[in-house]
Amino acid sequence: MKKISKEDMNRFIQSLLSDYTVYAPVNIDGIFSFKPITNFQGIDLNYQNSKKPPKEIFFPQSETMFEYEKGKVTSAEKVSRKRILLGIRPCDAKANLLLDNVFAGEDYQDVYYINKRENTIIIGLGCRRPLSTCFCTSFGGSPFSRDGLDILLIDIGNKYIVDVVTDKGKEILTDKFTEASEEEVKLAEKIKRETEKRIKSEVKIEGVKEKLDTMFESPFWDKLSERCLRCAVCSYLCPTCHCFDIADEAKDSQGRRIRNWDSCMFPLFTLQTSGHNPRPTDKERMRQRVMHKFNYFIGNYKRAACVGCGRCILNCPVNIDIRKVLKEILTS
Amino acid sequence: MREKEPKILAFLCNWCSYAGADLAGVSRIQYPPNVRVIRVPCSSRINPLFILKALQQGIDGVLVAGCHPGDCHYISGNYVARRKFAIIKSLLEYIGVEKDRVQFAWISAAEGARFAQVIKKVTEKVRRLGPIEKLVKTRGI
Amino acid sequence: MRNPYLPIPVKVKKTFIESEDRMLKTLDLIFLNKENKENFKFMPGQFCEISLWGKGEAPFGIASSPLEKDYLRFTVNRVGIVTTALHYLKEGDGLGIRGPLGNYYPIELFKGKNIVIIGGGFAFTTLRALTKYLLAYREDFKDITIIYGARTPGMLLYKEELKEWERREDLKVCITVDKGDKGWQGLVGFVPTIIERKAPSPEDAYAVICGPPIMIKFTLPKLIALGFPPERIYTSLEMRMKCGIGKCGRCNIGRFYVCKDGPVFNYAQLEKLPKEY
Amino acid sequence: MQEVQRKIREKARNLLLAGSVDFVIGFEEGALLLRASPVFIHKENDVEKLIWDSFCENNLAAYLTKIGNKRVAVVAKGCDSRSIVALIVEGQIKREQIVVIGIPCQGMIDRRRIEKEVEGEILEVKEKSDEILVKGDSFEKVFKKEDYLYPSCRTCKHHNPVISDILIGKEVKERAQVDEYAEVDEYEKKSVDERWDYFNKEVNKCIRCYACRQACPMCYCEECFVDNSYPRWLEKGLDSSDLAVWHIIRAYHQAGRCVDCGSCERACPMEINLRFLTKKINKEVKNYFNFKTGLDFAIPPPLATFNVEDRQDFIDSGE
Repeated sequence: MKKISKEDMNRFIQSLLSDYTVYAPVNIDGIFSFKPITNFQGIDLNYQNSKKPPKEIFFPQSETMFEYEKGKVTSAEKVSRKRILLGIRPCDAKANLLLDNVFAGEDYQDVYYINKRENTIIIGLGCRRPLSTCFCTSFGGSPFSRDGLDILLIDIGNKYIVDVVTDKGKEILTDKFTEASEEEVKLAEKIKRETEKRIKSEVKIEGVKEKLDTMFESPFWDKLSERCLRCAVCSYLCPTCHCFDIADEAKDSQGRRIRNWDSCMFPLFTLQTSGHNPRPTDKERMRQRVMHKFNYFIGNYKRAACVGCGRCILNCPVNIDIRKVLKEILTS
Repeated sequence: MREKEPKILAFLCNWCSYAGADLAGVSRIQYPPNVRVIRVPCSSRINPLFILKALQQGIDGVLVAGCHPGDCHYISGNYVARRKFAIIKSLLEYIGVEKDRVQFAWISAAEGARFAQVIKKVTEKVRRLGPIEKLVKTRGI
Repeated sequence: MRNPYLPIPVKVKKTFIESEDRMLKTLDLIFLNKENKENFKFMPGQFCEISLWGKGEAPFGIASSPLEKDYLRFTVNRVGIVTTALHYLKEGDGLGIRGPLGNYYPIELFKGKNIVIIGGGFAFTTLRALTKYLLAYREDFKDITIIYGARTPGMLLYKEELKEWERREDLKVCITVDKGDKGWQGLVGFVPTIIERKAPSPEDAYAVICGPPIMIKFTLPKLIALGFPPERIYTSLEMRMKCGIGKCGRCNIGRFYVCKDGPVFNYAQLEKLPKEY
Repeated sequence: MQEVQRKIREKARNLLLAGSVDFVIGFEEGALLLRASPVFIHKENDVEKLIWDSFCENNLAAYLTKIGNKRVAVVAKGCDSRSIVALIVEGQIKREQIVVIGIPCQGMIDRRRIEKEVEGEILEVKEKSDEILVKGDSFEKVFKKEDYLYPSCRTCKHHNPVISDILIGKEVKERAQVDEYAEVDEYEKKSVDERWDYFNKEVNKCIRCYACRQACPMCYCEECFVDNSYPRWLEKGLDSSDLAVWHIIRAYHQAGRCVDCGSCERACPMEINLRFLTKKINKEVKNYFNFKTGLDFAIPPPLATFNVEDRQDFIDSGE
């Protein structure tokens, strides 16, 4: 374990800016999001979590795939500058691993995602203030999980304990990172244990998939979808949702092909040109979202597409709580 | 370098304002060549989205013209349109789009000279504002 | 790493209107460069995303067989933005394709069996590819029966070819229309009725069925009644698609993505899937 | 409040037992503190779920355009009741389908403001008659309700339902003195570029989740202009020009419809100041057409009608 003082950390971040594009939490009118910074002073690490999940660093909400002119592709999007994603929470880092299954799985490789993923070093910041809506531990995570990180920082007051997880992480260390003392490591361990205990929310996931297997035609979905407004807050703020739309924007012979986030909660998502819609009402769309996360995804990748970050609970305009939904599924 | 000429888009109602433009033409009345005309059946055909779409594409000023109140070919089209225009005009000003980017006029079929005058006035006002920056699509499309 | 989102450049070799209502148009496309042509290996049942600059992409089943080396054939129903734009294309116009995508008809299983091909309306496209393919290796299969229906004689696809096939001795072809016209001497009746009447034997046989949902709905029970087991009835699903490679999520049915795990499924598989298609 | 809650339950039970409605739309305890959640009660046994407190912030009229031909009772605050009137006037629902359980509203609490004014997570909330007590690990704080109402509630002049079939609770005194459009007037004084900068900053927060649209009772279009594919008015990305047009037209479409309930703003996850646009629309509708939404069944929507004498000082008429 290494350590670095907060002051040195700031200097370190500043020094990274010459070689890397650094994405870090930025506070805009009280809403945190990961943005490229130009100065370490723009960073605000005193945050709960970002509103929009950092998946957008690898899978932007709106991304040009390529441009074309007169019927020829002129340029395909590619990141050449190395990136650092600083300060992401372990839950979101875990979500990236889930997205890897989809975008960097065995069959088709999503070059845009992979390109950004490969060029990014992820420095996570352990979560010392989990909320009552956090349930990462239910999905095999923890506020200090190292999964999906290159470096994990643990805030122990005036300095960070630095847990280097991968070689990629090791490469960027400077001599400002010194060996942590035994007491400091112990303190970090203590903080870890205590924080983990503060996660009170527990969601039982065992058996949910099997139960869902039997529930496709259940009236449960009618009931669940009644209050849903069919907006896309839950899907857009979810760190694991990954559906998208592809569209062309063009004028005369010049244009580009763009992909934008899309949501299964929108009626248009599955509407066919003929007018037929396989998921015509709120019920089917709500079912699709839950099924995809807690049944289909498990069927394909052995894991639920949820990391327990709690964003959907906190931001749903009508206060639908996925924890409650999962509980009701098991008991219905 | 010569200053870029402003581009004006004019939506003209078929029955009055377009005929007014026609009259200006056959009467050989000169007016600035900055204006491009789209003929619409009635000023009430104008959806505010048309206006915004034009500005998005980099049109520097939009003029909507229809029959004088009481003269509408469809009896009351321009009265209904007038209400829509009042709202969208105030809203655009409110959010900080320059007042003269979007202008409205009543021009009858007999007002060839006035048509030319209005176009002159509109063009001058828009020229003073300079090229549009707000609302324009950032990547030109 | 190959970018699966980049279209391969192609151009229009030939176009022709298929149907009397002029809504169905066939496009024969050729590759602009040799390497793409050589690498493009597909089987009947697969599809492509046809990509039109400025308009977008839409999925279409490949209507030509892999043995027709000179062109890739697609038949397009004019319904939306992309299909309308496709209808306006002329000889020599450039466009792009992505593919081949999806799975294909299980030809290996078909070997040595009787094959019943059932098509309705303009869904005959990949069935044409299949038929051409089976005919090329005719001796590998036993009896081949084609039952194909359209609304009117003028709405039938690939009319010349159908006539050719009707003349063949090694192929049983039943063409039917919902409503005949003056010159029509063939069958009249809906596809399910014709199936009942012709009663193709389920013995050692596979059925492949493509058509509008309503036709499939009524045909399927007839096949089952004749004794075809669900796992020997194959079909090709249609869903809204964008990426074509199992990422964008919209053709998701159960844990499958129609674009990647389909579009070809048999009815035993479909019975296990949510009815969301 | 307890009394109001008790009566809501009682009335809901009676309506369901009598079979006069198919279901009741009201509020239940939220999954989060400082929140209530809309709930659909189909069986009389479930009426105990219904609650009433200062967090019933959603406009339940938003659900009424989805009920088909069902008969529905709905718990309605002043703003909700005005939306109901507007929906009826616009022919979206039928009066006889709806049983309005009207509740004079004291205003709803701005949860976000309270959350921002404490250090750490709120773990306990107690509502008293005019105070809210919140507790966390290391704090305990009392908020005076009156000072922490939603902005829309602070300028509301229709706390009492304008229609109700069943009225529960005592009428509250309306804020006759408050100037509804003071903020708009203030904003108008800024320079044109200042106004643009602010508008631009706000709309650029948008993530196009359309929660604002979905939460609004008056956004009932079968297909929203933003979803049209032919013509495709707007691209689907985050270009700030598209975001601006989306918000301009969304607000414009609210002309004569918006009751300033603030639902859009509360639904917005990015906390965009959406009311600053609709408020302006409301002001102009009042200015130009002397119309206020949802107060009278007899007056047609202002953009569906006209008056020969309408103001036209912004039009060059050659005079």
